[in-house]
Amino acid sequence: ADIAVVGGSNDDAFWNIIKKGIDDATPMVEANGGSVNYLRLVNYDNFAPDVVQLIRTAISMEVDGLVIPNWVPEAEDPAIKDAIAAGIKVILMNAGGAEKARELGAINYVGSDEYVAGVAGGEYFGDNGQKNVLCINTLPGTANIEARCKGVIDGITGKGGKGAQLPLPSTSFGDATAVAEAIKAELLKDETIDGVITISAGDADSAAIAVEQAGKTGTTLLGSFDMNQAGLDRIKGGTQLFSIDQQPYLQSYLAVSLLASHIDFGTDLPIFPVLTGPGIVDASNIDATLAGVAKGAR
Amino acid sequence: MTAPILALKNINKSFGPIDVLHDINLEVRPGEVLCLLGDNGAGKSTLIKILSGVHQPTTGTIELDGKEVIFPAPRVAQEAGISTVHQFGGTFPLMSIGRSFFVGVEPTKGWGPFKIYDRARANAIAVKAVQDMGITRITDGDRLVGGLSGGERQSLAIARAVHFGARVLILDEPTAALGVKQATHVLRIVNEAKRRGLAVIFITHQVMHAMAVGDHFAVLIRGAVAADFRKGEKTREEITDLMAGGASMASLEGEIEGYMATHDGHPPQAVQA
Amino acid sequence: MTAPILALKNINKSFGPIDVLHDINLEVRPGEVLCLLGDNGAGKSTLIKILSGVHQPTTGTIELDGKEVIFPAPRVAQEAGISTVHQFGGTFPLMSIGRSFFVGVEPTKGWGPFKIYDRARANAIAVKAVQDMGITRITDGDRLVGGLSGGERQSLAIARAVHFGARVLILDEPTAALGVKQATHVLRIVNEAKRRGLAVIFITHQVMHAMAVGDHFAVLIRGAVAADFRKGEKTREEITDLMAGGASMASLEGEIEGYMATHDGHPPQAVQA
Amino acid sequence: MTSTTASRPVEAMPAHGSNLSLGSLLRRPEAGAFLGLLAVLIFFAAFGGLTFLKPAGMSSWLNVAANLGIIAIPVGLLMIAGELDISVGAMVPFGAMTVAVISGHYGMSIWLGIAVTMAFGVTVGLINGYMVIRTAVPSLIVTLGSLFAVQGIVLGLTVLITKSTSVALTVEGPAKVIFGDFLFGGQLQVMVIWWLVLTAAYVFFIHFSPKGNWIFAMGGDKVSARNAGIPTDRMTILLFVLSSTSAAFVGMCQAILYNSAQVAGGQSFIFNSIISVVVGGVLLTGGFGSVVGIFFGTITFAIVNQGIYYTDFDRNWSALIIGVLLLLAVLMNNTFRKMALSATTKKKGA
Amino acid sequence: MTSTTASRPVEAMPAHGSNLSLGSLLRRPEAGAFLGLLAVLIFFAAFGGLTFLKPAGMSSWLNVAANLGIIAIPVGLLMIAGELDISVGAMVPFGAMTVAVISGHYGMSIWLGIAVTMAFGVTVGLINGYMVIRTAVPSLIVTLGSLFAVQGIVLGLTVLITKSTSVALTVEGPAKVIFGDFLFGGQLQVMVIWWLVLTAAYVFFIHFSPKGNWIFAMGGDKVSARNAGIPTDRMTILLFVLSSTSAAFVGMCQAILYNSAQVAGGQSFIFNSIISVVVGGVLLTGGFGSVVGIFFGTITFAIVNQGIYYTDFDRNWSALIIGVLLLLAVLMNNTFRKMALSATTKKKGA
Ligand SMILES: Nc1ncnc2c1ncn2[C@@H]1O[C@H](COP(=O)(O)OP(=O)(O)OP(=O)(O)O)[C@@H](O)[C@H]1O
Ligand SMILES: Nc1ncnc2c1ncn2[C@@H]1O[C@H](COP(=O)(O)OP(=O)(O)OP(=O)(O)O)[C@@H](O)[C@H]1O
Ligand SMILES: [Mg+2]
Ligand SMILES: [Mg+2]
Repeated sequence: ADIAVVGGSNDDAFWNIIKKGIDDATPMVEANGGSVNYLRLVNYDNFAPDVVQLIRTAISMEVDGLVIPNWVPEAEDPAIKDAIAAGIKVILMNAGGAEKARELGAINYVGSDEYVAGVAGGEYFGDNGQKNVLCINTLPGTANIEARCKGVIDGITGKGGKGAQLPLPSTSFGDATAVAEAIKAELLKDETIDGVITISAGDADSAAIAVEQAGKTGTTLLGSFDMNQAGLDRIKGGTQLFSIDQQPYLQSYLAVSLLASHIDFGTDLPIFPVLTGPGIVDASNIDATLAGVAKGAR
Repeated sequence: MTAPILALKNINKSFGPIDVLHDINLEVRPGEVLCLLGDNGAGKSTLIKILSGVHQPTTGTIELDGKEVIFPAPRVAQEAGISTVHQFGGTFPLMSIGRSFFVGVEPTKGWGPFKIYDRARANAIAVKAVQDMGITRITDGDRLVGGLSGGERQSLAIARAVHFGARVLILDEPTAALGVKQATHVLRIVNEAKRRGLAVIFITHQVMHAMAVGDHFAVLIRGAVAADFRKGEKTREEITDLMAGGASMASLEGEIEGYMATHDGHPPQAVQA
Repeated sequence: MTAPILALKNINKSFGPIDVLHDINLEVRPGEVLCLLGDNGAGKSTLIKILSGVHQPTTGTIELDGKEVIFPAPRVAQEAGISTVHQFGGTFPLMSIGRSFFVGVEPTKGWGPFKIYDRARANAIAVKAVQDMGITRITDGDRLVGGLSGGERQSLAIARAVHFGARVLILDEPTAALGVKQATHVLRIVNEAKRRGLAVIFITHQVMHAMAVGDHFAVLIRGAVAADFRKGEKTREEITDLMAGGASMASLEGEIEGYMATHDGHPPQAVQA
Repeated sequence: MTSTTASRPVEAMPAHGSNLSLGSLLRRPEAGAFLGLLAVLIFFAAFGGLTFLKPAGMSSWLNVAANLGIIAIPVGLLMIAGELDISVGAMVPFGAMTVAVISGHYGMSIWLGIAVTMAFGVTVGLINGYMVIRTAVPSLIVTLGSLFAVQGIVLGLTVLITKSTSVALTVEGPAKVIFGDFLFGGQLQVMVIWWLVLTAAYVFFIHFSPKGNWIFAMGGDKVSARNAGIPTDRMTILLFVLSSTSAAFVGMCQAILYNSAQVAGGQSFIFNSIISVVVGGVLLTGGFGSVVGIFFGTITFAIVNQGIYYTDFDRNWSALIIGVLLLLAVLMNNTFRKMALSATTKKKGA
Repeated sequence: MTSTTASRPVEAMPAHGSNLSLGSLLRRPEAGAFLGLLAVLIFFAAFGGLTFLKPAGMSSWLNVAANLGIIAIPVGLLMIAGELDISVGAMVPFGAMTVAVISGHYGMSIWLGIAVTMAFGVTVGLINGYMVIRTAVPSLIVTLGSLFAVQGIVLGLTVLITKSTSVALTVEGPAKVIFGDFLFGGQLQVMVIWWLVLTAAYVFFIHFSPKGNWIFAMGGDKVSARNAGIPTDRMTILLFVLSSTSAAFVGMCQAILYNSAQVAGGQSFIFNSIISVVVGGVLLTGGFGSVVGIFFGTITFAIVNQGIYYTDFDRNWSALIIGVLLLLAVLMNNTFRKMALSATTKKKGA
């Protein structure tokens, strides 16, 4: 089966783990005479149009199957319906959910959900006793990223605390120092902030320094979406509370292999949806996670 | 004597704190060449920029056919029939000869909203005008101006002004970069324009050129009219003195040769103006 | 006659498919002014650009003091004592007079790696050099070049070349934008340089200027040396003819005045070269 | 950047005229762009196979080109006139959000949404234009300022009004058909038609109508252009209005087509449009270029951007491939033009 | 953009010299930048209160200024020389990733990592410089190409080598103290020292050493500069090497400080450095500016960027505030300089 996967930006850590899952599933597809094509956004600047454009590109390639995150349903639904109408089997991955998959006629949903993951993070903070959580958003306006912070805020609010988002202007994106200093400033300004969560693993590296510099080590706790080596080292060392893990490797690996096997062999999984998260990586499960990170799968 | 086309009355011009022109009164008449003379920085270019709508006077008025006018933009002066070749620029290196010639007043063909630029006609007229200036090498109106020599470009700019100069033609040092032949052609053009009844304002640093075409001379010294006289009223030596800033100079352009010969190659001592 | 400082042997220069210079042979000697004459586009500037290391000849050789040399960059020619004022540019509008004067050869004070630009000395020398050219208005070496008039800028460029011209001074149309007084000063400077034993190459379109300072004349027509003669060997009329491209012309700069007088303002008919 | 570069390419520069000889064709500004286009077409056909050139595949890059091209042409005209407009990057999400908030969030008539969006586009253009002509600040900086300002307004207002950064919009009927639909239910966006029509209109405006000449004159030498009687201030404002309105228009059509609008930086349109324009043979220093060249440049960029998906290259290297291909396209563009010139013109020096 | 703009500001332009009168002080290129800096300082002190000016608050913008400033000065020198370097945006992550891969992933000596990072910085600079001087392609386009190419290389190689896009790095000992630590365990990054030292070195190089003059000459008129005997090609390459090496250096120091490197990011350095340079009084058209001005411009930008966190403004409006403040800073810079000139200079026309 010829399968196309649509995914996030090239240099986004999360989506590189997705890519690892795809790459690992590819030999199985190819062994059965198929191919896998990973179509990635170049950036998140023109989000909905670019995603839909990629779906249309996939349709134009006359693939047999399509794995697609349903980030912006209003925009993507018509294109996904067109794909299904063109005889392409679709699995929703990472964003969308079971309901949406049924509605569109996709064969399954594999993933967690940005919003649900955010809620899990917010609740984790709440359970840990945090009362005021700041979600650092270095890509304000981007749909999937906004969902993360929204989830965090709803999660902590649900536990009786409060949360807010800190949107950073584009002039700060990618400058570790500008991000760190912005967080530090917020911490200095609002003494009650006792939890900080960043939308990416890289920003957490800046946040860690910011917390330290604000003199809040131990009082303001740090969480992050996604993981990198440095973040896991911090969890192990006790300077970071947790990372939210959707297990992206499983999302793409399972989505691609399920879809290929459905198309090639007619298999169907009775489980609907297939949930890969949200999982929380904290001090309790850090060692197993570290092993996966070294192989690029976590 | 005919009535003046253009008259300047008590024109002053300052750029911020810098006063460049003081109480200028001048008139230009049809069929007459006014030579504007003066040292570097005397204010000649500034004066003609006021006449061509590039600058507005700080105080004072301009009269056209005896009626006060204001030239808020070059276009207005142009529409009043005043056509100017400025000292620098005026052509566009990456444009074709035809387009550069007609810039701002493009000829069109067709009708209504679908009037289109008439390339063939523009090229033909431009090439003819430039050839009339003696630049017979130019035959293709599609050639880029940037490919022409400095002299050829200057000739193109002058040809343009002559072509559009309905009533007044202003030339700011048109012969500065030109070779002997081209300069002679420009002087002819000036005479031809005068013969057709245009008023011409001609700026030059070369006495010979001034005397060859001028009917009327105005000398600017430090932004004020220091002398205003007609052809024949002053000798070449007097004019040269005035052009050099008004000081009487021991050594002048025309004399240096003889001087050098008698002084065995030693230059005369500098006299500070 | 002294031995030539610089000699060009069979120089040819093409820009891609365009042949600009053909088999040029020329010599310049110390204490002598070589006037390079010719129509617009004849190749004068290209020739001196070869001498100053801006362009390299396509074929042919340059000899300095009888030894073959190659000038791969302007710096090399400069270090050989050849100093040039090019036809356009040469000054930097947003630089101070002192810095512009010494560009590329900045004077320093201090020692070792902490040699610093000696602003005071640079300004003093630059102001003195420009004042020696007759521009006494300039007293502050920190003023920006862009604030000077065209003539003042030209004088600055010439003063620079004279100051650094150790052996050969090349001036490409130095008097084109200058007023009568400034032009006279430049001619004096040329004579002064000659007297100091420099070789001078002087390009102009004004016969008067050429005859005032030239010892030796070379006329380029369409990229080839059409005439090469010494002072006194040709009349002014002959020289003017040559400068105009070699065709004998019925109307020349010097004649037009008288002509106009006798023909009642009608210009003579154009004679195509 | 320097004033000297303007004079350098004269040698290699053709006239705008159109004789029919091969030489003069090659000397036109769009010739290099066309060759660059051919080269990337061949490259991707070789590495990506034929899907890429089938109707469905073609629509994939034509749609991208259409969205970009509508912005790139006015940006290119500004560049020809010697100015830059960076703010288009923010105008795309601004346009999308305006129509989505008015006709989606508030549920008002889509025509009102369209009218207000266009009006905002014109307004920002007027502000940019006025600031450029009234101050001595270069347009790069002015529009960089308005880029940030508009980004801030979009984010701030959208969150203030809708409490969200993503607004849904459902459009039916003629507005959908005209602005945001697929042609005949197929693969091509209606935007492609807009793009072609606008390109034709620009070609007419720039290369045939008498006013087009003015833009080249302004880029060649603004002072001389004004002295020649061209209303340079009015033209400058007009061009800024064109570019920001076009960007708002593209954003609006995207919102109608995709039923939603997001707040986003939109910076990718900035570089993408500049690249398309320069690959299309417009001189960064102004005064030279052609609409058809920009048209080819846009297609070249779209093919490079989309073509990657049709090849087997590892996606991680796509930025490298895009960078190298763009450099090659510009270089080819330059060198080929020079080669063509020396092969076809043989003129005497003096 | 046009060649004509170069001549426009002459009126308002001061000399480089330094008399001690108020008038001549105001005419220096950095005067406007200094006033812009004062204005934003007052603005944020008024709206943000004193935290902003306490040591912890000051370090917040000084650190940002230091990171940006090390890149902004060589970018500004390029602009003075009439060129642009966009590729710094990719060099920051490139530098960070190089040291992280060598000394983090492979665990080799940090000094080797530092040496290789610097060597890569020099290499990219050489390539940029050579491409600019050998081809007629404007440097904006050349470096846009290398921006993409380097981005692609960083991503591709990092994933190939480490299977990840984020690499951890732990540095101890002198290298940490020298390149990536806080001073005396306090709030200020050691980068601030680097920044001050480098700024001093640049001030010496540009305004005191004889070679600084050459850069101004190149930006004023490249052909005349070459004719005056300046090795313009060598200087151009040197400047490109400086800018890309500086960017790689900043990335490296960030990786050492934050113990980690990401392949993403860095693009903001492009616009941020251009803004700092122009706010600092450098002419976009080349030939005019000063290192001290760029220094002030960088601080101004850093304050504008960070100041909002000390105010009560809704964070969603930060981009708007940045945009408006920057425009105002540039405008003030221009108008004030003009005002100062007409108040202090009274010279006669002829
Ligand atoms: N826009 C301006 N702002 C300030 N000063 C100016 C401006 N234009 C000209 N000046 C000054 O006005 C004076 C007169 O300049 P102008 O160009 O009119 O002289 P000119 O007589 O044409 O000299 P030249 O023979 O060298 O062309 C000069 O001192 C010049 O510096
Ligand atoms: N870099 C170049 N590339 C191509 N052609 C050139 C170049 N430089 C000069 N030419 C051509 O060479 C010829 C001679 O030019 P040059 O500038 O030497 O003439 P000139 O004698 O100095 O004329 P003028 O009196 O107008 O200054 C002209 O036809 C010109 O177009
Ligand atoms: Mg003048
Ligand atoms: Mg010449």
